[in-house]
Formats: sequence, structure tokens, C-alpha cells
Amino acid sequence: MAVSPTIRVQEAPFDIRAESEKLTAGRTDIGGVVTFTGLCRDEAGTLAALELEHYPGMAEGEIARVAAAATERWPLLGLTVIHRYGRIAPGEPIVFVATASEHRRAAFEAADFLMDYLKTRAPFWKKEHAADGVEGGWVEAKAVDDAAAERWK
Amino acid sequence: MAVSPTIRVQEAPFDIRAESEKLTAGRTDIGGVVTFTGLCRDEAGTLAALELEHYPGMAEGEIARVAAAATERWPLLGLTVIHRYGRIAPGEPIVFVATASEHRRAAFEAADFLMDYLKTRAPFWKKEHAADGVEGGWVEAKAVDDAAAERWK
Amino acid sequence: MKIRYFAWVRERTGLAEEDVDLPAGVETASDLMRWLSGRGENYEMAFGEPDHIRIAFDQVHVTADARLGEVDEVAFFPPMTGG
Amino acid sequence: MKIRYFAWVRERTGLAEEDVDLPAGVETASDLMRWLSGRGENYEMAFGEPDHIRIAFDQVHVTADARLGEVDEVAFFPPMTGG
Repeated sequence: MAVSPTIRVQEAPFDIRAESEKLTAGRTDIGGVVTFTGLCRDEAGTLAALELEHYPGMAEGEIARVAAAATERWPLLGLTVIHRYGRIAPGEPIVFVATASEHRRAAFEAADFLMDYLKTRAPFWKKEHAADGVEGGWVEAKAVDDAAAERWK
Repeated sequence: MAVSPTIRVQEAPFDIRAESEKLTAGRTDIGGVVTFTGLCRDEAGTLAALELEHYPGMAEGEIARVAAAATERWPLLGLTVIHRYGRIAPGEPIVFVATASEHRRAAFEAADFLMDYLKTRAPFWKKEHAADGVEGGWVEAKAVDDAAAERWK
Repeated sequence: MKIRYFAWVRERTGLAEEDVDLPAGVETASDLMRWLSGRGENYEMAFGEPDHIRIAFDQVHVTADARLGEVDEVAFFPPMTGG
Repeated sequence: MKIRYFAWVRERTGLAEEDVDLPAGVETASDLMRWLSGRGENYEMAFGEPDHIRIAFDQVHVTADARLGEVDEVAFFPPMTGG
């Protein structure tokens, strides 16, 4: 495994630019970088915030396993995954994935794979807080996410 | 067409962070942003720089047609394409694509599609300048890029 | 053995975690859910539909037929919704 | 009509652009390449293998059988290698 993934689970927001630049700084062997940023949507104004619960320890461990699977499957030159927990307001980032490789195909596929696997395997749970002050319910897992993860088998 | 793409063809480097932030600033309806940055590689130290020739006017026009095809095919909430020309040193960005959508699948597929189509349709040509001072040849178009573009038909 | 609960499993049991001594005959995650269900209405609410519960042993995903063996920490939670 | 050349087509012809008056019988992009090839060694080098040349009429991609009709600007260039 040539690359050592950067993995962080944190409550604080993160600087997407700084994270992207760390991946390529001082390097001249990377041909493509793909990033994905997942943001909190306000669901047409009905959502005040998301509350993300997580399983400390296992969250980092499971992300590391998913990242290791990606580096074994694609020739990556860099890999970063950041996942937040706690209260997150609409417009704020929840998750960030960045992949670097010599050619673009590996970077695209690995980022896509990482998101599908994080969605279905990383121990995080979203609860909705409605804009009218009502504590909403837990977000239900989606069949479309399971189907997406199945694509990689 | 709900989204008006941002398209720029320029010699100057660009600020990836500023470009990404413009896409999401002040919005709470975007669930995912995918970016691709294509960088100049030094080919294991043998390359001093790439020189990108382009067809002014047609470059902007063709990128606009490719961007319009993407916005018709996927429900995008934002779309940016920046392509540089002129002399580009190893480690510097050549091309930047960013797509924003409510759900991640559209953003991933549209970014992937845009890169495949830009590679095969945007009128840019790369010439290599070797590290030993020799003016290198024109980069040849790759069958793998044609095959990638065929995937979307 | 430590048991941890997350999200709506935590809310229904009313507990984030607890220590339990396993009775004889509880050998798998599935056995454990069945035994927990019998401990009160809160547990019954949490584990009434065990097919909807995901399980980890020592912070690694396992299926309901996994054997408890030397496990130190078991966790029960709903399907994940992160990312 | 203006003709523009890019990349190695430009280097081989030795010209970035020129204005030409089309002779009778030159009706398609393909005809134009054949006619240009006969104008000298530099043109023959550039257009000797017309299958390797891409074509634009008024800044839009076309195929070699496209008819020149009312076109103001024709461009010839190698397959694109941007991105």
C-alpha cells in the first residue's frame, strides 16, 4: 500500500481547500484529484439542522477499513476522508472525500466507491431537527444507497 | 435549464477553493459537490512543462455545448468548468470541473461525463517540453479517452 | 461484557451502554437480542424487530449469527445513515 | 473564406491562418483537404493522412463529408488532447 490515508472524525467544520492542497502539495506525479463534499440540505426550508450521532472508535476504524479497500483496489497516490458529527446546519459540510491518482479514472471510481461504502458502513446516524422547533425523527437508510454499494461487489 | 454554467478559458492559474465556494455560497439546497482537478505531471522528472494550444472562441463554445449536455442529462444545481492554456509547469492545475446537485449520484456522473467529453471534444492540444531542454512532440490522443467518452452514448 | 446502543436503539432502551453477565445459552448476537427483549418493555421496543438491527463486536460489523465467544463490547444500532 | 490551422497541422503548413477563394468543385471539407494537399509540400505533409485530421466549420465540429455552403471559417487540427 503506497499511500497512507488521512482519516478524521470530528465535530468542527473543516477547510476544504487546505485538505485538497495537502494532497498535492509539493508533488508532480499526480494527474487528477477528485473531491466529494456532502452538505446538509434544508429540505425546502423545513429542516433547521441535522444531529449526527456516531460510534467513537468504530467510526474511525470502519472508515480506515473502507479506505484500505480503496487503496488496494485502485492505484491511489493520496486519500483523505473527513466525517463530522454533532449538530450541522443547512449549507454546512458533513463529509469530505478526496482521492488523487496518476490518471483520472482511478480517482473518480475510488471517490464514488468511498462514498457508497461510507453511507452504508460507517457508524453514523442522522436525526432531523425541524424548522418549526419539533425534534424530527431518525433519517431512514435508503435502499438506493444499498444498491449503490452493491455495484462494487 | 435551471443552472447557468460558469465557463472560463484562461492562461492564469485559478483558485480552486474560491471556485468551489462560489458554487455553494449562500445555498442550502445542494447535497453534494464533486470536483475534478487535472494537474500537469512531470512524467518521472522527464517533463519540464506542457504547452497548451487552444482554439479561442471555439474552446469556450465547445465547453458550453458539453456543459449544456450535462445540465440536460442530470439535475444539476451548479456547474463550473475552467480550462487553462499556455505554458503549464508540473504540479500546476490544467483543468477544473465542479458539479453540484441535490444527491451525489448526479454530481459524480456529470463530473465524470464532463471530463470524458472535454478530453475528446474541447479544442486544446498539449505539447511536451522535455526536462533536458528538447522541445518534445505533440501528445497523442488516447484510445482510452475515446472509449471513455463512448460510455455515455 | 459491555453492550452499547446507538440512535433509536439507544432511545428505546433508554441506555447508551451497560455491563451484563451473559446467562448460559446466549451464544450468538441473535440469542443476545432475544434475551434482551425479555428484560422489559423498553428492550422489547428496541429489539422487537431484530432484522432492523445492525450489530458490531469489538467495533467491527458482524451478522446476527456471529458467536459471542471472547467479545468484550457488543453494539446494537439501526442501519447507518452517515455520509 | 478563412482557414485556420492548429497544433501540428499549423506547424506543418507553416501557417496559423489564411484566406482562400475556393475553386469550383470544392464542396466538402474532404474536397478542401484534397485541394489544399496539392498546393505544396507543406500542405501535403499536413493533409497527407486526412483521416487523422479533425474539422470545424464556424467553430463547431463537423465530419469530412460536411458541405462548405455558407461557412465563413474552416479549421483543421489533430484529435484533441486537452483536459
